[in-house]
Amino acid sequence: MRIDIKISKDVLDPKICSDFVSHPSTGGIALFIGTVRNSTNNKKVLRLEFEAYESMAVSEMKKIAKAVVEKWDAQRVVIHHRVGVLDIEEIAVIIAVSTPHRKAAFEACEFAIDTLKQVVPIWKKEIFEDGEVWVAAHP
Amino acid sequence: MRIDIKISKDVLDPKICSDFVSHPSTGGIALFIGTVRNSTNNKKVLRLEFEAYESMAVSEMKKIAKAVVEKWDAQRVVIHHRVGVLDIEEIAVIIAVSTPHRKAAFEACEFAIDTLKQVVPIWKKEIFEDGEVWVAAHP
Amino acid sequence: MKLNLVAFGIAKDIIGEKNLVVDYDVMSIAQLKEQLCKDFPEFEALNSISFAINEEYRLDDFALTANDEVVIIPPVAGG
Amino acid sequence: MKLNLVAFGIAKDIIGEKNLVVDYDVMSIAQLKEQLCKDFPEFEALNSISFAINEEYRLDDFALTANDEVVIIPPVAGG
Repeated sequence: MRIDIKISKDVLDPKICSDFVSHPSTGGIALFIGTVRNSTNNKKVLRLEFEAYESMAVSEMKKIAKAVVEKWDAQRVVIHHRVGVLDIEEIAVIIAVSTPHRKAAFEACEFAIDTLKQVVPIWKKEIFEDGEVWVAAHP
Repeated sequence: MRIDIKISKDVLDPKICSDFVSHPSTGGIALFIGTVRNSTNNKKVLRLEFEAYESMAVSEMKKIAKAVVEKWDAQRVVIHHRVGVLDIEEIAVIIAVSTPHRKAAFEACEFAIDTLKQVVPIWKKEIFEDGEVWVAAHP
Repeated sequence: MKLNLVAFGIAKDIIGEKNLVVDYDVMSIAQLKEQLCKDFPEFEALNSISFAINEEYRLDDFALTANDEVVIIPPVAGG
Repeated sequence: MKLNLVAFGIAKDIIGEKNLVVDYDVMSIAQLKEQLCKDFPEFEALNSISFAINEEYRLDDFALTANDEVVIIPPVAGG
């Protein structure tokens, strides 16, 4: 199995992801780790809440991972996304890619997070001191 | 302290690196992990041996980290490099960068590993079944 | 035709519930979108609104079938 | 002048030891490189050869001082 896709209520672990993509003929491993930011437009964020349309989110994440395997000859791909309530600095997403050549790992990893943010049906609510907002919902 | 530079005889740990660069206002964390490959030009590699001119290597790695902080506004940078004898799939280098914006983290991390490979005085000997070779020494 | 709507994120807030059965005189995703924006004008204010059936995005000209489960997908924001 | 050479990696293999005190009639890094290639022709076959003094790379025109510790840096291959 070359890809590992997960949506999880539990804490995500970078080591599990880098271990999964490690491979004896790998030229480089790139990881992206997205964490919860303490502010948006200079407004203090208390915490985030992630909601997923889980079955379709997993299916879209698989499509991304397969594209990474095909386009960049990736040896292994991990995409793990957290759901539920997250505090500041907690990890929301981890993407890990191993490829025979180093440059491809960076490109593939960046493609994966960019595409995830565009197509995977996951929503994020920012909780402020005085209210809450669904991120990116409005222009 | 925004940067963490280390040359180590002991096993490197991706989690320590991602934890160090984690920061409440980070937009993205990029990691590069270089592992020992099982072959070179279709020739089976048994293990690697890394040697460093340690004081200068640390100094050059600090320069790279400072360049990353200045050019990409990085919040935190880790560069850890292993020395000694390494088996296949063991981690030789970890670079971790956190930045306010995601794209910068990838660019900065790729710059750091590219530059490390060009300037940091560390040497690598590949051990084959029938001999050994200093990598990149000869054309 | 009868459709089983499922709403996530802000769409759930706009509709007021996660699941809603409607009986609309619509044939395509485009017409469903139009009807939804009439019934729930707040959808007009969103950056985008997409629809999925059987876990796949469906474009404007996709033909609906009675009793389809149609998932309303407001702007996503994972990562 | 007297110079304290320090060799790493393949340079150590070529010279045969890590530390070597030489007394060369050279003034600059460029001249030192030339002399070294005369005494140890295997250096000619390398991809590159650089020198560091006080943990900094020194270019060809850098002026040597008696008793400098000069580190010979063969092609690096970290990562």
